[in-house]
Amino acid sequence: MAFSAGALPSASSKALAGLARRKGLAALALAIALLPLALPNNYTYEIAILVGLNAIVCVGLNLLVGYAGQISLGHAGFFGLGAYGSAILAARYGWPPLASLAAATAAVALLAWAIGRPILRLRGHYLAMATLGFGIIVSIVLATEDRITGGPDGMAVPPLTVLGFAVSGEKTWYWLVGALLIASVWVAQNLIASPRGRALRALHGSEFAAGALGIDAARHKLSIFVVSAVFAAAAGALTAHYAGFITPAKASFLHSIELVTMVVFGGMASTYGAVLGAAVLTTLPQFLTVFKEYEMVLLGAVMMLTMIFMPQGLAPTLARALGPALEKLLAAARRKPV
Amino acid sequence: MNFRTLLAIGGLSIAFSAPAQEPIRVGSFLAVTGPAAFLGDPEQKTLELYIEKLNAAGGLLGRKFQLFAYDSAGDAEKARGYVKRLIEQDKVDVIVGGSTTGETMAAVPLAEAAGTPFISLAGAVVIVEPVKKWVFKTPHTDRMACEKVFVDMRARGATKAALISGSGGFDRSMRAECLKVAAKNGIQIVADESYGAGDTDMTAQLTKIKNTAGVQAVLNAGFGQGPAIVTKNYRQIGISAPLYQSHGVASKQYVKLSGDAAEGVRLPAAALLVADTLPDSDPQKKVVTGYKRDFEGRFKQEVSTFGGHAYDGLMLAVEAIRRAGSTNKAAVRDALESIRGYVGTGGVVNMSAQDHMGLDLSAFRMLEVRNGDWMLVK
Amino acid sequence: MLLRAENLSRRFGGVAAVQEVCLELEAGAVHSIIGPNGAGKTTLLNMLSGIYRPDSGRIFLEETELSSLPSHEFAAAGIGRTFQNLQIFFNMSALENVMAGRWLHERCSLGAALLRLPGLARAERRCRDAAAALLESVGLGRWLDADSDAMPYGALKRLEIARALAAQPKLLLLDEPAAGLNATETGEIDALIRTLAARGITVVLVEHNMKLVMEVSQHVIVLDYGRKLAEGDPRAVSEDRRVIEAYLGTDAQ
Amino acid sequence: MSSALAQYLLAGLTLGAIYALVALGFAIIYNASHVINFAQGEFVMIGGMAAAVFVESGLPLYLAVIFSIGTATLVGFALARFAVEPARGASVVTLIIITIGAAILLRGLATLVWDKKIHPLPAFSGDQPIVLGGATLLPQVLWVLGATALAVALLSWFFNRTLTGKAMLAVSHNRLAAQLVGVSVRRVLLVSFALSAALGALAGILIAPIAFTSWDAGVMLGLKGFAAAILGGLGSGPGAIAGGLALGLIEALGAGYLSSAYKDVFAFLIILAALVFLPNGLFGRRATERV
Repeated sequence: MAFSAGALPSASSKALAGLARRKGLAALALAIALLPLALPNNYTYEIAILVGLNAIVCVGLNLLVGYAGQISLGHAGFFGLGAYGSAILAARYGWPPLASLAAATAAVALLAWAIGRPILRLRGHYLAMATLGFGIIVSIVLATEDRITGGPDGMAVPPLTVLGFAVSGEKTWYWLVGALLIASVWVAQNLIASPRGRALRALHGSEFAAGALGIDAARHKLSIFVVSAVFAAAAGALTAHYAGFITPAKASFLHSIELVTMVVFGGMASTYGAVLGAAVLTTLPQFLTVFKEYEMVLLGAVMMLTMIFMPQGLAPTLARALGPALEKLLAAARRKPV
Repeated sequence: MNFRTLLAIGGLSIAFSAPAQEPIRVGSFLAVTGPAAFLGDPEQKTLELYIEKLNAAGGLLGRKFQLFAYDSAGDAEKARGYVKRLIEQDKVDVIVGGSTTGETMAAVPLAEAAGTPFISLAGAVVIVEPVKKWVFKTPHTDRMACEKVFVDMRARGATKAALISGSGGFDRSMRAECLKVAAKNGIQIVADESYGAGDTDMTAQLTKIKNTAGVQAVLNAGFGQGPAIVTKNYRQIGISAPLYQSHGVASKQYVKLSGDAAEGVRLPAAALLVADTLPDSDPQKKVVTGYKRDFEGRFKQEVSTFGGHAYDGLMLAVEAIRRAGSTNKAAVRDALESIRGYVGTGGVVNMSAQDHMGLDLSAFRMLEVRNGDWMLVK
Repeated sequence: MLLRAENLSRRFGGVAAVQEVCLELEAGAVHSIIGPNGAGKTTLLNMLSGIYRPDSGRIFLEETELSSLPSHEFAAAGIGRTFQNLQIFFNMSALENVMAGRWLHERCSLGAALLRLPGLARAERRCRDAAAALLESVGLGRWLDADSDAMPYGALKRLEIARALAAQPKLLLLDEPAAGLNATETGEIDALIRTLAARGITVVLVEHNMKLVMEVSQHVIVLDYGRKLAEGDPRAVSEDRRVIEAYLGTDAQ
Repeated sequence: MSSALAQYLLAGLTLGAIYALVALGFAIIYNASHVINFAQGEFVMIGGMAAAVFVESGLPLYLAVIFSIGTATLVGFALARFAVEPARGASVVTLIIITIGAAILLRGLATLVWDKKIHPLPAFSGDQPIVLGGATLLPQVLWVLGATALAVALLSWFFNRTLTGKAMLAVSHNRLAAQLVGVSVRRVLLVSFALSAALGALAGILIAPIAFTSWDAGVMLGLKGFAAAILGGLGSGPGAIAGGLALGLIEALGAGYLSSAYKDVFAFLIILAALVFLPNGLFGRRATERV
């Protein structure tokens, strides 16, 4: 029960959803293409890149939390393992960063599969605890094994190279991350619109009914757990290579909470919601920092008020508010002779 | 006309309208909140206080100072973002900041790439070793703290010591350095325990140390409430070997928290902590009493050596700009590297191309808690 | 013999919900399970669909033993069901609910799903058409694109049947399909069950509405206190003295 | 029993008692609302900080204790009234995010209203260690154990003997049925938050003389309390106590006999293993869902 109890993300504004699948992707691509016009310097690029990397994690996490209805409070563990795995292979063993990234992501997939098998049998808060415990174990190990990981102060990470060329400079990274985000959203939406995606949503809707339709809950949960871990690990490795530096804080419990908050804040079971949540919560502290000692109070208040007044999250609430207007607009456009 | 041209024109018009009054831009990113807030908080206050004082005294080179300070909450990724903001958006002339080693190390590549002089306020030796062209630091290193403690242990006849450390960056880094330099200083580490962030009881770890054969002294690397709990537990279970703390607890607060249990505890720290009891002949006397008076007068809270690090960082930057005669970054950097004999709260600084910290062991004083206050150990 | 169950028993805490029940279900017929509240009807149905594992006893579908398998294996073997407390996927539209029911016949690999390989798009169209046709056939044509959480109760009851049918079961277990429905709606369910039987689907009906039971079933099983009290054709059962006693004053219908 | 083992057990029991109090707070709110209140640790912090600041301002200790429990209770009530209740009917995850937001807000407020310093609280009856079977303990430990036992006894009386307590139990068993017999689910929610806040504050006050307190002292205690509540079985009172004590003992023994750097890893590994074999915790109710 627990986590799937209460209001399920509604299927309303479905006309929009169908439209959103193709047009939404185009709109996202357009937004990514036009955004640089509003980015005056490398600092703003940096924020945009971090938004993109966080959004990739959230798109993957949303598949698990929003669509399949399984909570994870340990995804920062996967993020951190991807980052450290790739960093360690590249920095300490001289692997080319692209190979180390792939190897670390594959290793995390394997690990997610191995731990997912026993813990995904747990439900609701028990699953939350188990994933949280996993995340904490990862972050303690990363902070303690300082000979390999550099300890709590972190370690330097070599830059990403593709076919011998170093990926450097904010602009290059911006386009790389932008392209990867579009690919992530495309892949996630493909999955949701497939029979497997329906099976996942069915599990969220009613595990009993899903079972009665031949849907193997354990297998599907495990596969989506692994997929979302892969998103997190790959984004983690990219973040590490981009920043040139990684600390165990990125694998911490607080970061896990941050990731889930982004997903829920943006709107569960909405891929664009996940992107929106990541964008808002990544940029918000940058604005709030001018409030200095009031920053924490404001961040907490914004989170609370948003969830109290938009319990479905930003994207679904906006879609519901703007949906009818948008449909009217489209209908009007159709009526006009071209 | 696009957005960027607009911005560029905007920027130009500002530049033309007020060339002479252009302020000296000092950037800072500090852990004002988060677990390392006790570092960042006094550091931030110190910077604000002295920027104000400098401006009140007319600024430098006919220009006022402007402080750009961000709260990195001790998070390396946030620190990176803000350093980029300082360099790219605020276009600062010099950066004084980085409360923790993690934040500092995340910022180092950016400062190096941009060619911005960066004076770190964090402890670990990796910041200046190997030497990085644009990076300097003001606090003593954790390695120096280890050496200072080990020298004192030997002087008291101890050769076998136990380590207990927290799990934060400062703690782990100091632990690693101590393990590295122990043998060289004739100390054998016979027990190595740790405790976690937020732990409330260390009697288990200390009991283990107590039952380890041959422990003649114990060193606790850590900051925050952990060392105070260790101190209380230490007395509770009745370990008789002398207890040393690190410079991470170099503030009155540690003594206040630990109460009677702190009696006899020693630690290496800067002269600032014993400002009032320094002999008048001490070269640092004037600086440390002055800073103490300013800070305590303004904020009604006791000075800590951390705020002192920020004071030193800012003053070194000011001195370098004064010597360079401009805010030309390369000139400021060269001036920083050439500073000799600067007397700060942390000690007498002698920078060089090989040493971007400029402090030696003499900058550390060995202090002992006696009657609820820090006293110089002669 | 389509389904054979031997000595099924299941306890909850100290309560024996079902005790030593044996069943033999003929293919192509409508079988009804009746009994007072708490007689163990739903528990029995839950065992026959693999949701509860019996404490003892065995279940065979066409001589394949299913006893210790998870519920999705029961479904894969050909047992479909609806639920007494609606188990609609409220996070999907009516059409998507039925499309989800096609899983056993329209599954795809993870890779194909992620990359939306061309074959998948075609399969999806087929799946959509099949689901739409099914919704039409249960009289839900006008609810095709409706959000399931916006549909009336009676329509949801039929939606569950359509969804179960999408899996093309050999044996369909209906848990109180007429509960909470008015006379007209009950009539529609009556007709629907007859159509299913005519199409050769074996139906097990758990129902309190005796009129419906007597009209559509060929075979009635009576449970009382978790035990099988009687079974036979509707007329024989309705005249059984033990059955009348068990029901006396409990069910006026 | 070796003196070392005795010392470890004592340390474990002390920790465990505090975890148990925090875990009980989680359990009470969970039962009333199915919410995991991630601001539970902040109640602990508010209790400790308020008491420390009251004492610093010259109040006698017993008054400081009463006032700080009162402060926390008010905060808990306000949280329920103004944040959780208006969002009733929202999904559980949404409610969890609200409580996480509340935790951040309360930590922020603590730094504004008080400060970012670490505060001591005087021990209730001195700092002179007591020697007991080769181990030493501080008198405050007896206060921790005694007050925890008393709180547990009072709680059990409250839930089994008073009308409000019985109503709260009824809601946790079957919300609809409780509503039908006239229990105000709204009132139960408010009372549960106030009660949990009071318990959390008590834990914060009891531990402050041993471990000090600061604006962020609640984070780790909240997390460990949550782990203890889950280990014991969510919503079970005896489970919360058993889970708390078990967690404290595992940590202390792990630090003493295995590795102090990895003691939390052992603790969480044991919790993971326990959950794999007991998916509803040590004392959790088997969830039987009707279909």
